[in-house]
Formats: sequence, C-alpha cells, structure tokens
Amino acid sequence: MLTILFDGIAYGMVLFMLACGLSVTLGLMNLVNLAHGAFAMAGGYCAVVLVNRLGVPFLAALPLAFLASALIGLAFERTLYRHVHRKSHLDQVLFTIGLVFMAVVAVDYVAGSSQVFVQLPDYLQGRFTLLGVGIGRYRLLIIVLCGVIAVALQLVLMRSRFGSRLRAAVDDARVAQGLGINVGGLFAATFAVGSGLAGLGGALGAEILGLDPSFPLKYMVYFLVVVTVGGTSSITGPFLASLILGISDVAGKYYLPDLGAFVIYTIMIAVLIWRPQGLFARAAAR
Amino acid sequence: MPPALETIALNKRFGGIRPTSDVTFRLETGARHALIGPNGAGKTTMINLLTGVLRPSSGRILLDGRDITDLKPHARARLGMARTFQINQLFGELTPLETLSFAVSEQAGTGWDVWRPAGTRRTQAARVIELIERFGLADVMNARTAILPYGKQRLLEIAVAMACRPRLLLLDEPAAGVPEEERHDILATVMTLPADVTVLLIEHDMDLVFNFARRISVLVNGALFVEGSPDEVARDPRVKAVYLGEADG
Amino acid sequence: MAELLAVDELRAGYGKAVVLSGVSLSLAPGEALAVLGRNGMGKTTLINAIVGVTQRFGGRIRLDGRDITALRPDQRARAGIGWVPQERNIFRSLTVEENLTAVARDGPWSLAKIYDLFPRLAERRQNFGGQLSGGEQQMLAVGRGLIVNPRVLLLDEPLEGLAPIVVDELMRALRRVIRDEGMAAILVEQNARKVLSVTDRALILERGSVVHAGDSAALRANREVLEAHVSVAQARPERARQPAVSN
Amino acid sequence: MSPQAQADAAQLLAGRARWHPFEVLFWLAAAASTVLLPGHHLILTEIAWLALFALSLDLILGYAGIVSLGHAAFFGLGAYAAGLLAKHELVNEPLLALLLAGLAAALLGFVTSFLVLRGADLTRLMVTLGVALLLRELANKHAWLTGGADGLQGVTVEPLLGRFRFDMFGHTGYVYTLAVTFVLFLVARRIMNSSFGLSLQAMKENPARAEAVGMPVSRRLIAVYTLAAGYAGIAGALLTQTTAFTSLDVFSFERSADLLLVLIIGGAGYLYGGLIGAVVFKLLQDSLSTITPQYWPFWIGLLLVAIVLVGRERITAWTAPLRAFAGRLDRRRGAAATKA
Amino acid sequence: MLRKSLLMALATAALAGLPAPGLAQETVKVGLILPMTGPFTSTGKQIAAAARLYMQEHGATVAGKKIELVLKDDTGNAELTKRLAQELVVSEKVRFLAGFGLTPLALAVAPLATEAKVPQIVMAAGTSIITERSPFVVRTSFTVPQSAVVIADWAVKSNVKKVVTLVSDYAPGHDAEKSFKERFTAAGGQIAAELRVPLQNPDFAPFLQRAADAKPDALYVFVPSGAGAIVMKQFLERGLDKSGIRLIGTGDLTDDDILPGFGDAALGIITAHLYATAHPSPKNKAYVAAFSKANPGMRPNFMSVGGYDGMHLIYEALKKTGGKTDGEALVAAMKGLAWESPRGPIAIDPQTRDIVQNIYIRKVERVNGELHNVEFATFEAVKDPVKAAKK
Repeated sequence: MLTILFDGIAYGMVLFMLACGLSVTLGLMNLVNLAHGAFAMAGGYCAVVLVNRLGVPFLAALPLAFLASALIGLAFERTLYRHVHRKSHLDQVLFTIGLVFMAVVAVDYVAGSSQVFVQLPDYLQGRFTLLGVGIGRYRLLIIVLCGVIAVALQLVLMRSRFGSRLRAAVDDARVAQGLGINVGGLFAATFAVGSGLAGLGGALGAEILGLDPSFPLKYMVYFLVVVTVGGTSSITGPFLASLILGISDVAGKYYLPDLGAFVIYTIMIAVLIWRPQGLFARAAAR
Repeated sequence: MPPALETIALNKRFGGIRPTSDVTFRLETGARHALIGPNGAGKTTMINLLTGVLRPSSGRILLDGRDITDLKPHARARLGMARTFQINQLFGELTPLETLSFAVSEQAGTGWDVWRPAGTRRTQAARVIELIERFGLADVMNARTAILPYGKQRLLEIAVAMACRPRLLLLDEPAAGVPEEERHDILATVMTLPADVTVLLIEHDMDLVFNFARRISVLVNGALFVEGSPDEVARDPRVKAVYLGEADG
Repeated sequence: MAELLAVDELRAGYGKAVVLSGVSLSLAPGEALAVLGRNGMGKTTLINAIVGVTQRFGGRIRLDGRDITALRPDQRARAGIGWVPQERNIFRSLTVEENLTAVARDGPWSLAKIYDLFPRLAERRQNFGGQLSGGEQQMLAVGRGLIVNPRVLLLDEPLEGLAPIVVDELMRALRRVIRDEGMAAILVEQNARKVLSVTDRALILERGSVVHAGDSAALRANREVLEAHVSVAQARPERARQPAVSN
Repeated sequence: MSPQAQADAAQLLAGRARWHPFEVLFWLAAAASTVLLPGHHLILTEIAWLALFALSLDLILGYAGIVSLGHAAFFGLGAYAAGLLAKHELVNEPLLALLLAGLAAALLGFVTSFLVLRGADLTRLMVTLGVALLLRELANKHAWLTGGADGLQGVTVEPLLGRFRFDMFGHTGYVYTLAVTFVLFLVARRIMNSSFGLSLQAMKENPARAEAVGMPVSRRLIAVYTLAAGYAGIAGALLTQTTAFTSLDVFSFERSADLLLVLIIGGAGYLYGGLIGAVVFKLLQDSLSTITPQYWPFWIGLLLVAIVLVGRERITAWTAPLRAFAGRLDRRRGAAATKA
Repeated sequence: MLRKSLLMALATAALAGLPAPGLAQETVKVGLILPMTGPFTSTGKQIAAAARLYMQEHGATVAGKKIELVLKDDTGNAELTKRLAQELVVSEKVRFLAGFGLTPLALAVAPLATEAKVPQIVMAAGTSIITERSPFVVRTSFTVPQSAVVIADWAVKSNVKKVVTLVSDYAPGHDAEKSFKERFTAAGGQIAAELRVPLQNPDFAPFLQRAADAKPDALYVFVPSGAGAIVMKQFLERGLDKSGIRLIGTGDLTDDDILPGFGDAALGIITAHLYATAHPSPKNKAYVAAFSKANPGMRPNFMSVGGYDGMHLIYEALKKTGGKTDGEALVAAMKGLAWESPRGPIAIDPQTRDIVQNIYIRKVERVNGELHNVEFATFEAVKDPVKAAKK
C-alpha cells in the first residue's frame, strides 16, 4: 500500500517536473506550448550523451541537462516563440505541433529511433525496505530532488524579487510593464527556466518513462492533463495535480488493472466540468 | 398602462461594495430619458442589471409590467429590450447586410431555420433594407464590418439594436470614441429614433444629453441622486457640486 | 523654464476608436498639471498614451529632451514616467510590500519614505493586494508609482470612489509629494476643486481635444468654464433640439 | 437610398447562396476524377472522407468557433458502428448503415455537447480530447466486441444498393464516398447559408452581442455540435465501409490533430477549407512520404511553423477567390452591382 | 439521383478500361510497407536496412527480372497500411507485398492479398493467426508462441514452479500468454497471476508490484520491443531479482537493438528467441559485419533477419518460377523452401506457410565489452505451436 503510494509520488514528481514549465508559460504568457515535451526530450538526450558517451557522472549531468534545455528554450523563445505570443491559441497549437514534428524527426535523424537509456550509477539502483515500505533508490532520488526543486521554485516565486515581479506580470502584464517591469524579458527568462526544468524532468524521467524520439508526442497529453487539472496560476496547482494524477494512475493500475487507463482521463474530464479553470485556479477572476 | 420599464429597490453587491443601491425608477412609454453621473457612479452595473448580464442581489425589474428579473439576456431581447454597447460589440467578419439580416431573423423567430437561405424572406429583407437606409449604411452595406469607419460602426451598433424592434432601447454612450467629423451623424440618428420606442441614454456628452433627454436622472455612488427635467438638473446646485467634487453624494 | 515633459499633437485610442485627437502639453520640472474633463473625454487615454499602454495613432512624447515615443512602456518607466493607473490595478497576489519592492528603483523614494507617507500601508505590509480596502489600494497605487522614482508622476483619478476621509488623507499626501517634495505630476480628475488646489496649471479636455488651458487658481475661480466643461450644463444654444419623428 | 441601391441590397441578400463558377468547377473536377484518374481512386477515397471529416470540423470550428482536439471520437464511433453493423450482418445495406452510424455519432455529439459548452478554448480542447481518449480505451477494453488493439477483423461490406460491389481497386468506394461527401456538402452549404448558419457566424464573432440580439446561444451550439458529430460519424463509417476494416487508430489523438491541420491549411469558415485542405494535405503527405518515408513529418512540421509565422490569413489567401465567392456573401459581384 | 447514376455509370466504364493484371514485365516491384515514423520506427528501420542490404549483396536482378523495392511508411496505422497496399497493387503493380511491422497491419492487408493474388511476405508481425487469414501470406519472421513455448519448456526444466505472466494487452501478448501458460501448466507448473498491461503504458511499477506480491519463482514477460527495457529496469529497481524471482521471456525483452543501453543490470536475463546478434555462425558474422558497415551505429536485431530472409524468399521463389510473377505460382514455390539464414537453418512450412526455425535459449552477457544475448541451448526446428496443436 505505502509502496504504491511511494511509486505514485515519484511518478507524479516526474510529471510535475515535466509539466510545471508548461503551466507557468501558459499562465504567464497565455502561450499554449505543445512543444514543451521537445525540450524535455532535449534534456533527456543531453543526459544520455553526457553520461553514456562522455562519461560525465550522472548527478553532474543533471544540471547540465537543465542548462542545455534552458539555453535551447531561450534561443527558441527569442527567435521563434516571440512571434506567436500575440496569436490565437489555435495558431499556437499549430505552430508548436509543427515544432514537435520537426523535433521528433530531427532527433530520429541524429540519434536513431531506438529507445535510449541513461546509465545509472550503481548506488542509484535497486531498493531498500524501510518500515515495510519498499523504497527504490532512484525513485527516492527523484522524490527528494523534485521535492527540493518544487520547494525552491515556490520560494523563488514567493520570496524573491524575481518571483514578485513574475507574479505581478501574471496578475496584470499591462500595468506591470507600465511600472517598469520588462515583461518580455521576464517571459524569456521564465520560458528558459521552464524549458530547463522540462529538460531536467526528461533526464530524470528517461529511466521511468523511457526515451525515444516520439517522447514529446507520447507525453503531450499527460502534460496537458496536469496543466488543465492544476490550473495555471501557481506552482502549487500543477504540483498537487501531478501528485494526484501520479498516485491515482499508479494506484488505479494496481487496484483496478482493468480500469487503469480510464482513471486519468475520467479525473480530467470530471475536474474540467466541475471547475473549467482547473482544480487549483484562483477562485476569483479579476 | 404600465410603465415601459420599472425598477423596484434594485440592489447589487460585490463583496463589500454596493455599486447599485436601492434604485427605484420608471420610464413611461416613449420616454426620452438620460442617466448621467460622475465616474464610478454605477451606470455600467445598472445597465448590466437591466439587460440581464448581471443578476441583482435584491429588487425587481419590470418590462411593460412583466417581471423579467430572472430572464436571460436573449429572453429579454425577445420581449423587446435592446441595447447598444459603450464599446462596439459587432460581428467583425460579417457585413452590415448580414449583421442586420441576422438580427432581423432572430427578432422574427426564424433563427432556427436551417433550410431557407438567410435574407430571402421578403418581409425580413425589406426590413433590413429599411434599416440600412435609415442608418445611412447603404454605401458600406457589403463591406466587412471590421473595416468600416468608426462612425459607421457606431451607426450599425444602433441599427442592430433597432433591428430587434425594441420597445425599450438602452443607448450606452452612443457617441463615445467617434471622431468629431462623424459625430453629427450619430446625433441626428439618435434624435430621430421612432417616438414609440422608449429610450434610456447613458452618456457623458452633455450636448447630447441636453439635446436629447426630456428627463434626466443623476446617479451618484450607486443611488439615484436627483431626477428631473433638463432645466431642473442643470440648475441644481447639488448636481454641480457633485461633478466638481464640492459635495459628497 | 526648462521643459521636462512635452507632448506634441498626440493622437491615440483603442482599436479603431480615436479618443485623443491631437493633444499637446508641456510640463516643467516640479510643476503640477491638472487634467480635467467629463468622463469619456480622453483623460485616461492621455495618461495611458504617455505611459505607452494604448494604441498611438500619431504625435510625439519627449521626456527631458529625449524622444521616448518609440520606447516600450517598461523603458519609459525606467526613463522616468511614473504611473498610478485609474483602476489602481494592485497586483492581487503580491503583498503590500511586494507590490512596492517589485517595481522599486533607486532614488529618494524608498520603502521607508513611502511608509512614512502612508502609515496605513506599513501596518498592512504583509497583507495581499486583494485584501485591501479601496482607500488602501489607492495609497498603495500612489506609493507604487512613487517608488519607481520617476521624473514625472501621472495620477489617473486618484480620488475616485473614495470615502471623504480617505480623500482628505490622500490629498494631504499628494500635496506633500507635489508641493513639498517638488515632484512633477499630471493629475487627472473629475473632482476639479480638490485637484486645482494642489496644481499649478490646468487643462480641460473635451472629446479628445484641449478646450481650456491656464492657471489653476484662475480656473478654480472661473465657475462658468468649469460648469460648461466639467459639470452638468445646458447644451450650447446653436444646437437646437430636433423633434422626434414617428416611425 | 436610391431604388437601384435597394435592388442591389435585395439582390445581395438573396445572392448569398448562389453558386459560383469556381464551385461548379471544383465539383466537376471531382466528378471527372472518377473517370480520369482510375489508378488513384484509393487515395482519392481517403481524400474524400477526410474532406467530409474536415468539413464536419469546419462546422464547429469555422462557423461556431469551438476548438476541438477530440473530433476523432465521433469519427471513431461512426467507424466502429458501421463495422459492427456489417460484421454481424445487422444492416446489410451500406447506405442505411451509414445513416445509422451517423445517427449514433450525432447522439454522442449531443450528449457531449453539454461538456463543451463550459470553459474556454483550452478547457474545450482538453475535454474533447479526453472524450476521444476515453472512447479509445473503451474500445480497447471491450475486445470481445471491437477486436481491441488488433482492430475489427472480418468486416464484409455488402454491395451498395445490392448491386455495386466494393472492389479492390476502390472504384465503387470512391464514387460512393465522393457522392456521400457531395450530398452532405450540399446539405451543409444549405444549412450554413440559412438563417441558422448566419446566426452561428454571428455567434462566433461575438457571442455576447448575439445573445443580446435574442439568440439562444447555448442551444444553437448544441445543435451544430450534434450536426458536426453526425457528419464526422458518417466520415468514419465511410472509412470502414471502403476498407472493410477499422482499428483503434480511428480514435487517436493524432487523427484529431491532423484534422485540425487539414482544416487550417485549407482555411476554416467557408466550407471549402476542409475540402481543399484534405486534397492538399493528403497529396503533400503522400508525395513527401514517398520521397522520404522516414523523415516526411519534418516537412509537414516546417510547413505548419511557416504557416503560423507568415500568418494563416496570408497563407490561405490563395483560396481567396473561392472563399470570397463560395458560401459567403459575394463581395465582388456586390461591388459590380452597386456600380452598375 | 440522376447525377448519382451517371457517376455510377462512369465508374463502371472506368473499371472496364483498366489493364488486366498479370502482364509480364521486365521490372518486378516489391512493395515494402513498414512503420518508418511513429512509435514503431525502429522495427521499420531494421527491416528496411536488412532488405536493402540483401539486394546490395545479391544484386538487383534475379531470373532475368530487375527487382525494385518500393518503400512506404504506414506510421503503424492499419488503415493506411491497407490503402498503401491497395495502391501498390493497383497503381504500382507490385508483385509482392512485404513488411508489416505489427499484427493489425498484417491482418488488415490479408484480405487484399487474397483478392489480388499477391504474395504477402510478413517480415515482422508475430501473431500466430496471420498466416491463416490468406493463402498468400508467407512469414519469414517468427510467431510469438514459438519462443513462448520454448521458454516454458526451459522454465520447467530449470525447476521453475510458479510463474506470474505479464503481457501487453494485444493479440501477440495474448498469444504469448496463452502459449506459455498451456505449455507450462501442462508440465505441472503453476501460474500465480496473469497480468495484462495496456499497450500504451508509461509506468510498469504497479503491475510489477502486483507480480512481486504473488511471490513467484519467475516473472514471464512479453511486451513490445522497447517497453522491455523499462520492465527490466523497474524489475531490478523493485529488487524482484533479490527476492529470488527470475525474469524470463521471449527475446523481445532483450532486443539486441537497444540492449547496449541497458547497463549491467541486464546481465543474466534468460530469454528464448530466434536470433541474436551474437549468434555464432560464420554466416551471421558476415551478416552483422555487412549490416553494421551499411548502417553505422545500428546492430541488426531479430526484426532485421525477418527482412533479410524475406528478400531471400522472394529471390528464391522467382528463381523457382523462372521469373514468372503469378501469385499462386510464387506462393507454391515458396512452400517448403529451406535455407541457411544468419539466424541458423530455417524453412517455410509447406502446410502453414509459416516459418520453421531454431529457437535458442540465451543469457545476457558482456562480449568484448558490449552486452549481448549469448545462446547456450537450442531447440531445433520449432514450428508454430498454435497451428501444430490444431492438427
């Protein structure tokens, strides 16, 4: 029972890491970025190359994967995405699906279509039992790492000046800009961080979710589910949504294997009918 | 004969704010009534309550003696209440002809007709053409609304409301944003609205208000402050004081 | 007198609607200008056009000799335009203090000085923007405009919808900012009497154009002009009432 | 207003639904393809049902402004309905089965329309997607009925009208699919030129004002969503009937996403967008995947990115003549009439 | 109505005007339909590469005919496979349909093969029933039960008493589950639980947890190539190996294509399969060398030999018919063909048109620093057990 909970949390954490950037860019820039998974894939492949080919230690490869995806994200934001900020959601959907197609094929071309894995160091393999709960070492790492990052994100957002400027821009971009906040620059920085986090999620999640060129397509729906269920106005919304989805998905498959795949979609539809703005959206609209 | 529009102790609360408080007033059929007031007096809330965009916290609204407090906007429209919007609310991709065809068809109850091509009913077509003519839209009747000059858009805004054959017309700042050279078209149009239509004008442009209205209500802080003839209102020192910030309404 | 802010034939509006049809004004350092007029006459559009958050159709804006017409709103803010928006637009998910620190720039107006100006804000520093009363929100909006440390502060109807006692408190604060500290300011108000008491000059907008410009004190005494353009007045005689025609 | 202008106005009002030479040409070309391109009937069949499917999306996206990423739900339901009816020999006449499949999908559309009424674009996107994925799971789980992941095997479609056998070369299938698409296009054209259709366009442009004019917005949305679902169901049924096979792919997210691309390439909101998009998209996909079987999606992706960056309006401007002349009001003729 | 009957008349006219199929021609086209994009790309790539390699090695001409390969991408979507196959037959006039990465794709085309009388060479899909769906289907890949029964036999011999099965919820998975279960229980083994995993499933953890809860001697796994790695990793992660559970399965689990990325964790996994890159025959050594040279960075896997042998089958059949491309004659020529493949000796069963081949028991080991499936036992000339049992 607790083992299932543990697995569900780890799964949820990976989802959160992968989706939180999407949630922030959607909430902040009103940008539907279906290509978010492509940045996650970039991070994953970056980790594979670093660890497997260049022999970089796994833990050192993680921040590098973050950095690489963040830089790629920044480059795309400044060159391409900035042109679609003001376009309709439909345009954004088309544009980013196009990017996904290109990313999938490009990765296939460069890295081949087979699934790849990051070679984990020995100390992250296997598991131990604590008070009757089976704890996988790697999943523990994920939970700790993602937990720390989630807390750090929340702290940055709530305590730092960057965070308050960001929240100000989300609250009212027009006034924030009129009061001297460079909203465009803020967007770019946030986009980069969001992409970086996705890259980190891709590097961490490769072990659990698998990594191949079709990654961004395969998990696009999951990201969107997290974002729509969690709402886009905070970090905590997607975080809780990820955990709920992770746990219910894992528990659903364990206890009701025949209904496993229904659980996640049913939850999503129910939530969206109940609260179209997402489960944890700020209740009062402006 | 019941009044065209009557509100009884209308209240609206948003949290601790009370943008409409105990408004009771009536418009006789064929009235030319203006609702004015300084910024933040609650005019927009008032019009939203009347048209059904907002539900009142308490109080009733009667249209020709019938209680319409719980009706949705489209049902009120069916009963003969039409409005124009302070900021144009038009159908940018449709032409004035199409826009008016749509409005006339909805008014005539043929909006559910899935078979007969729009605009081919003779009486409806005649009505559309009449509106086009009356509002001076003939030269632009086949152009996309989005590319019309602003003044023409304002005229279309009123024409759409008139297409609904209203018995009560709410005009929300009809001249707002219209360049000076196109203003007189709007003024002339408003002046020549059919006499049997009851008109409530919400406006800041005093030229328009005093030229048009036979009675004026002044709204201050959500409550009716003064009501009277234009002369009475113009001379009322309390009204001037409110506008100049000399008194606290 | 040196020119701090110069607006030249500014035309602006929203979408297709032209609200401001060619307005010019100038402001000297330390000078305060009242912009009067009824609702919908273009006062807010004037402010928004100077801040850069509306559609500009033509005209130029210079600040301290520098042409800022092409700058983004945030660049204009950094160049020295301070803004107290009409709806106050407090950042709801930020605390009072964060509302201030998020936009703060170096200069004489520090957090401490803002709290000194509005002691109520200091008491509520940890409250979120959404939890403030209207008066407190307005104080915060003014404080937020000041802490940007602008060369010119633009205040858009700062007294609107406030209780009388709050109006008095704000007027005291504004007087201190403008008169004692010498902040150059443009004050948009309907509340003509109040605002004319703190400004040097005034202009009145009607339908997007300047219909009167002059000395504040003189305008304050000129009841006729005020009534004609700001308060309720009969139509000018030349536009006769037309009879309603039957359908 | 001069009598001439009045006459113009009347003519313009009545002329909305008139056929333009371009339209006639388009359908003549389609009819000619049944004779002139016998070797390409299979891909043409695919284009024909895809066009119908895209037309169905156009009804809700182009005319009512509902963004959907789950239109495959109705397509798939229609496909399985037709497949099951044929497989278990419940209804042997393909035309009747087609109708029933359409009705089934329309029913599903009616029920789910209430979910779509809530929320804005993104919520709609996800709810529609969720419905399609749920149906897919449902079909997957009920393998005894649907064949699960292996697809519905053993479907034999009886000859059309008892006479025309569905041959391997796809000739019957193509003529059948094209004819059904044409008839349903005629119906859609008629509906969209009616007062009902006009009211949908008005609602898409400005729902608040449409309601203020007296239009019951929600009920109209439900109606058009149901209609579009029925169309999608028929498109799905055509797929099953012409291939004698269907599988879980009919519900897939990719299908809904591709459909959106098809419609956007052709341009939404003038009925021909889906048709032209289907032709362009399929031919492009087919030729690209022949040239580079492994890397063709890259070029499709590039095309999408380019379309958005350049601007959809400008890209689809090449269809402008058709767009201007087709279902919507004919402006050029109007201008000419006014001059005359 | 008039319009419609007119169209019908036109269509009938078009039908009559078509050239009759079966005319002799200099070029023989082989339609190769594979998933070249989408989630099953790796299957398509392997087979396409092997088919091209075969033609490169053996020349493009056989029995006086020039062989031309027409490659089409069906993205793993069955309705597209069917349309492409139809087009290849109708427009391109191909004489062979080949490829078919997944069972539904092969099944979708089978009726067409019958109708068009074109041999359908199945180079990948592994469900038993496929060859029964058309007399024109000939298979050069494998059937899932071939490996499943062999690993069941091996398990019985190796003192495994209690097994949990974990398979993907689609036809090959069901095949794998059924064949294993029948053979294993017949020999006295016990199936503790049968788990079916959705085909698209991101996380195997809950299923593995259920498996662990049942405390079996071994976990038998069949999942599509690719997902196997995740199963294996999560198997180890939960420490199922340490609680004495062995991981066994068919060779899909330790697909040679992706095995190098598994890491040491894969060491010691036992599977039964038809081919391993490390198969120790001279023929295979040459094959692997040529394949790797033509496709840098790729290792030929069991899918590739399906493509390679499929081409061989086509060449041999044409030789036997003397270049005649009549479908029935070609299929007849294919029946009973036997040859030495890189995987070892194989043959086409004349009764079932299915492949007869050796199945090897292999263990993952490091060879020259790389992970490989190393064969250590051979079950010779295994026929498809499902069809064999029917007789």
